[in-house]
Amino acid sequence: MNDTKLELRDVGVKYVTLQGETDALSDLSLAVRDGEFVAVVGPSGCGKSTLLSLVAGLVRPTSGTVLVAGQPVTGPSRRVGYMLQEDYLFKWRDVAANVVLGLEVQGRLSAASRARALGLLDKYGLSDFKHHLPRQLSGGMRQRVALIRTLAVDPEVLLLDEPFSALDYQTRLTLQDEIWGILRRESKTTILVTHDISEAIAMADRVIVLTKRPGRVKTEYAIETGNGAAAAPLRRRRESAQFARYFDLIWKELEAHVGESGRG
Amino acid sequence: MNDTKLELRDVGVKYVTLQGETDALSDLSLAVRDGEFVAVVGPSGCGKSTLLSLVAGLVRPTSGTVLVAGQPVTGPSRRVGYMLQEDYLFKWRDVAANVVLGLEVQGRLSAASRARALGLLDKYGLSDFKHHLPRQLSGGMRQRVALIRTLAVDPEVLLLDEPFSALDYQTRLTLQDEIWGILRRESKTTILVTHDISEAIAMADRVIVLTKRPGRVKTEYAIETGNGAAAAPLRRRRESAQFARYFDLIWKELEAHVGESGRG
Amino acid sequence: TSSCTRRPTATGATTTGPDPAKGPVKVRLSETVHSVFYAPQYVAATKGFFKEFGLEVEINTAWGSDKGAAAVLSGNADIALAGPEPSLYVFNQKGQTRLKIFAQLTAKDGSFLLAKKKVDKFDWSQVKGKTIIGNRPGSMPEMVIEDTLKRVGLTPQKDVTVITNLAFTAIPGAFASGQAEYAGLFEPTASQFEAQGVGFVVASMGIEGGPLPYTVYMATEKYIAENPKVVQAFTNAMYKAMLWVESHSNEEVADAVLPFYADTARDLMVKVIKRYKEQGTWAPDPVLNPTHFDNLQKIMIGGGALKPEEKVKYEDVVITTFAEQAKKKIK
Amino acid sequence: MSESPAAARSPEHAAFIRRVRRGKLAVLAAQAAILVAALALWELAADRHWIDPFLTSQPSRIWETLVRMASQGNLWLHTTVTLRETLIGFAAGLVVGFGAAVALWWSDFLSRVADPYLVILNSMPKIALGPIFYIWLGDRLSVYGMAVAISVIVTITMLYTGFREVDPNLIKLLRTFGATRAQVLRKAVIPASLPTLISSLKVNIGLTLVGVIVGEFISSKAGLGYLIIYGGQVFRLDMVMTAVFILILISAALYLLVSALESSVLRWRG
Amino acid sequence: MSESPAAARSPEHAAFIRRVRRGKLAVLAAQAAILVAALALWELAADRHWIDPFLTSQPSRIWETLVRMASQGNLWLHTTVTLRETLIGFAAGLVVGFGAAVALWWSDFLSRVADPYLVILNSMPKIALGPIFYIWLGDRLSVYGMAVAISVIVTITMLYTGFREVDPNLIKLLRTFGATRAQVLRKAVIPASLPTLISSLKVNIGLTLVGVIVGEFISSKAGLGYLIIYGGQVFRLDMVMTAVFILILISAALYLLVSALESSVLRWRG
Ligand SMILES: Nc1ncnc2c1ncn2[C@@H]1O[C@H](COP(=O)(O)OP(=O)(O)OP(=O)(O)O)[C@@H](O)[C@H]1O
Ligand SMILES: Nc1ncnc2c1ncn2[C@@H]1O[C@H](COP(=O)(O)OP(=O)(O)OP(=O)(O)O)[C@@H](O)[C@H]1O
Ligand SMILES: [Mg+2]
Ligand SMILES: [Mg+2]
Repeated sequence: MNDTKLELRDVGVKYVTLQGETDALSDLSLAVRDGEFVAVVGPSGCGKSTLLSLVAGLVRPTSGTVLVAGQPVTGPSRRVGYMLQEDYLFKWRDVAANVVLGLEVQGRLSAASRARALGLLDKYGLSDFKHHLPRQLSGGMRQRVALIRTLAVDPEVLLLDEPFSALDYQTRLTLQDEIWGILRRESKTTILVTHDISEAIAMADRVIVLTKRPGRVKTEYAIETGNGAAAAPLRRRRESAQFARYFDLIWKELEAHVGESGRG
Repeated sequence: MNDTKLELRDVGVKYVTLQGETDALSDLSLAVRDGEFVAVVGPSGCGKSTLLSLVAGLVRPTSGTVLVAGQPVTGPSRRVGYMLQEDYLFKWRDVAANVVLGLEVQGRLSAASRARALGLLDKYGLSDFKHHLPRQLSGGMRQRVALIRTLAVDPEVLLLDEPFSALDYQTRLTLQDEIWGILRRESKTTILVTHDISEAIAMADRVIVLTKRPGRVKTEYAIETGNGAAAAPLRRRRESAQFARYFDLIWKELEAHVGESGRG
Repeated sequence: TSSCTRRPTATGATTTGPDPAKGPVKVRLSETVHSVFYAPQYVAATKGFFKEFGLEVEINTAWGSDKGAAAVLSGNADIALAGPEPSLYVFNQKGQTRLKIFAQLTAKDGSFLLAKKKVDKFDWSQVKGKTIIGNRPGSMPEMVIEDTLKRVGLTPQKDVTVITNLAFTAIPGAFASGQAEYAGLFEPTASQFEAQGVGFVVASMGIEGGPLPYTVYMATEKYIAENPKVVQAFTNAMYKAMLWVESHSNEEVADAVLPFYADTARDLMVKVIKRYKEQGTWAPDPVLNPTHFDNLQKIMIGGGALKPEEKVKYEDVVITTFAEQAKKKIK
Repeated sequence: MSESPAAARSPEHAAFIRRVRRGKLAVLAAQAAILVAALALWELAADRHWIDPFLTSQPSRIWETLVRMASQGNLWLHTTVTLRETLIGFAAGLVVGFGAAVALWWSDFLSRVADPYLVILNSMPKIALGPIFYIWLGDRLSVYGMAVAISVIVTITMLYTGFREVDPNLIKLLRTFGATRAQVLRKAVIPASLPTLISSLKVNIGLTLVGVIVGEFISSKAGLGYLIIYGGQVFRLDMVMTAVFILILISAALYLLVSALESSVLRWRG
Repeated sequence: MSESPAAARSPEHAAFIRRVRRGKLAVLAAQAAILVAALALWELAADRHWIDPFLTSQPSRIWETLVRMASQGNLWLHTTVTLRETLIGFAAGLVVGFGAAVALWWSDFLSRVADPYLVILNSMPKIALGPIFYIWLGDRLSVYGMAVAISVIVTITMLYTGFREVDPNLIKLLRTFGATRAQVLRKAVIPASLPTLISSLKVNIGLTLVGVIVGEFISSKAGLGYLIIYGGQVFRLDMVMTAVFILILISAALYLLVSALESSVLRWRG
């Protein structure tokens, strides 16, 4: 496949601390096609965030190789955008200044790139809030600003680490729909990490289930929605028969690990 | 109905602060039968927590009456147990000491009452953790300890304010099932406040939808599960056709309020 | 309010108050600094004279003569060893509690003028245009320096710069680190500096300033009225110590004082005692000489610490009965 | 809470606002009463000679002294001297402390090496160094030496702690964009520590003032510390009390100034 | 992180542990080197008279003085005097501060009335009161007066702030069980504020020591402050430095003691 955007080959990550060592991932292999939307689910602590950090170049693999667009990853790269679990907007910058942060850091802030970033704000309904401070926004809006900050540096691959987990139920559903739309329109290759099975089913083209630590790929499901083109998350949820079938399948897959895996 | 355990008659609550006043509830009427499990959903800030505080005697109604077992509520009472949104275990007390906190405060701590409380720990699988400190427990276990602390004073009415919202998705599903079982066995009258529609459908006998602020009852749904006796939450979720129908109905009911009602 | 009444002061034979003859009486004594300058006082302690007269004296150091007097005024000490000037300030400001001086210990200024460089023959005209480190304004050593300068025809701050902004304890350091050509220093610092070549004694302020009631014992009127026997016993003990110092060799005096100066070398101590003794630092007896008292006020007026119209009558701040009695009784 | 301004909008609200106002008035009244009662009692006790006004001074005398010294102009002199020394010492302590904190943040090795030294310097009573500073720094600089010594370790420790407590996710975020260490410092660490910086100012302005006063005790030609020592020397308790009174005013004013700065920054930053 | 002990379990882990150990050794070595170099330089500079040992003292002289004074026994005396005063002052400040903080928490009215007074007292340099305390409290009590004055306001403010920052939900929880105000204080507020209490101890032990030293500067029979002042008066820098050295030891020891208490409490409490 020469349209593989992103590939992990037999990747292993071992964290060492004074107390001991943790095998976070081992022998994980995964390929993501250009423009594909992949969701990764798996038990708590199985190495999902580590997987994203590998692709983002923040963590080096102990063994194996990570390739983005055919190039080995050696550090943070402009090709990859990483959206963390919470928005982490800089509260002393207004929305516009937050959005251009990445450009600033990469020394690419010009009139043109700024206009492009602010254009994204307009495009996704935030133009009225350009000069607001983050605390003046709702959780959903903040998350959208964080996404635009990531998109502003125009990465080819987008990594989302539980982007909705800090939001309440209803906002979450709405935002899933919206962000799904944004990513589709900007045609990004995306990996979404989540704990929420229904979110994975609703958003992704393919759901990858990881084993418990050390994480490797256990099963994967290509999500077939009713019609040919992928349906938007909320629509998928309503097509309840199919949705429930996937839910049930993945649920059983994970059930073994549930019990006392609380994260509180 | 002479098996009405709990009744609110034309209750209004107005909060006054220097900045202004907030009508949290107005003309709300609601009756809950002995042993019934009622879930309350509604948009953010519509007065759900205020409703529980009224019943718990922490807030006085500005107008109307609140009756528990036919008696007007004048302050915190032993009949009513209130479980807050997070567990709020006292971190300097071990599990056993946390569980008898209510008895201690009410001056009812005796060998017998202590034995009863510790018995509840045994019964719900926490006996091995008696001498653990809260931080040594998982989120799900902590929430169960909090429930047992509430049950230890043997209230007739139980108020649960988003008890699962701080837990991750899988733990939440499991715990819903467990706690539902506990409450059914102890046959408590329960009001559950939640943002999660599926949680409400999965657990309650009746779902009450409130309007946006000032909150009053908008609609209610008696949840009919497949078989005669109420089914456990996880089972209900799997009976996807019925579940999805309720979900859809309530979702539409609330949708008007969604949009930017983020709580982040 | 009772302390305001001016009793015709006790004759020393009053029968009131605690009697040291009947058992030890505790006396809280506050000294201005801890200095060999007050040698007889330490002799009285180490040679057991206080005990002999039935006193149990507890010495506390309050760093500064104002603090010693304040301790007595506020009732936190019974007797203060300090310069006489607070009693004058207090009298002039008409405080309700008056301080009375009942004995004198030193009759001369105890400081010495040190020069940074060794000079063969010192003459006060040499300080013209130079800087001297003095003491805080309003303090005795400062007033003596200024008085001396004026007497030799130099105007302070015009012909000579006098630094007066240093805490007492900061003066040696300031001089040693070279901030002035001259400084007024007490013993044992003066001798120590000489020994180490840091500075050289060129003049004795004790000789320059002439006889003065430089350090005296004072107490409140009230305390004196209520504890005449104690005050008498104290004066007796001190007089005995003063006689002892006079009649013993420098080495013997040094040995008697050393327990209070555990960290000072014996030979240095002997040298210091010798120097103080030679210039007649310690009063021959505890009676405060009225002429010397006049000299004091003259210097204070000259130094601006006292306005001419504020001149105090001898009897207003001094009571001599105890000292005279001691002089009669103690041999 | 989305409701706005203050005009009462219902009888309940009007009653509530009345109650709050009455509460505030009661508090103000009690505060004033305490002040007046204390002053009156002091004045009376001194007048009646229950206490010795010579030792305790007296409000009316303090006032007289204040007016006299103010009209002679030397009160102003002493106040400005102390104030100037405080502000210079404050600025110096801040600059040094900030620089050191940045260095510690920058080099983990340095910060680990410095740690026990900082603990010791932090815990020791810097005041004890007064006499030594004087010898080392001389009469002009020793005041500043004292002021900086007393405040700088606190500044370093507070700022460095603040720097380290910056949410590591903000730093991680910058790193995902490939930020350098200097960029992390400039774009995340320093701005995120602004509140810490200001609360360190709040602590420091007070400490600096202490250092200046102690410095003036040891060596000075002018300043409120000088006035206190000199007043004691010539037994003018009125003068001492007047100086203490001015000092209280200055310290409260400086503190409130920094507090106002703090709350305005916090309001802006949320 | 659920993995346990320290024995290396893989080549990577062994390498990591070696690296960490080497890092620790490097830090220790650097710390020791700094200390030794500073002392050696000081000694050498004094020997060669690059600096005047008379003004700066010298490590070997300080050591001699230390040994001599220790053998004469008076070093021990001065140290214990200061230590005893510090501990008594500390305990007194703590008791008074705790009581006041409870009172403020109990009565909202009281706390609102007291607020501006506390701000002023907190910001003013208590040191300036030294001479006045001496007059009011006398030579024995003024040391304690100074020690308490300098530490008590901080204790009150820290504890009261801590009390108020106790999660209101813990209090709400107790109220659902019908708890009284005293129960809320005893069962939630005080235990929840234990960490605050201990961090206030950490600040206070240092402040108390400062107060004691300043008190001894003003009036004393013995103690390290006495030694410093007396040493300055007779210009025995060795003595001053020895006293300062002991003082550093004491303050570091007291601080580490409280820190150890703190970390053990925090470990237990999580
Ligand atoms: N920097 C690190 N040092 C040591 N161990 C780490 C580090 N980061 C992660 N780990 C450990 O590696 C394992 C995998 O962590 P990771 O964060 O990738 O899991 P996750 O699947 O994202 O978990 P979660 O579902 O809780 O977000 C965990 O056991 C974690 O404790
Ligand atoms: N003590 C109070 N003082 C003033 N206003 C209050 C107070 N408590 C609640 N309110 C306001 O009353 C309204 C209802 O609050 P309540 O907490 O009952 O809502 P809720 O439905 O529980 O909200 P959420 O879904 O966010 O938990 C809100 O607008 C809230 O801001
Ligand atoms: Mg993760
Ligand atoms: Mg709520």
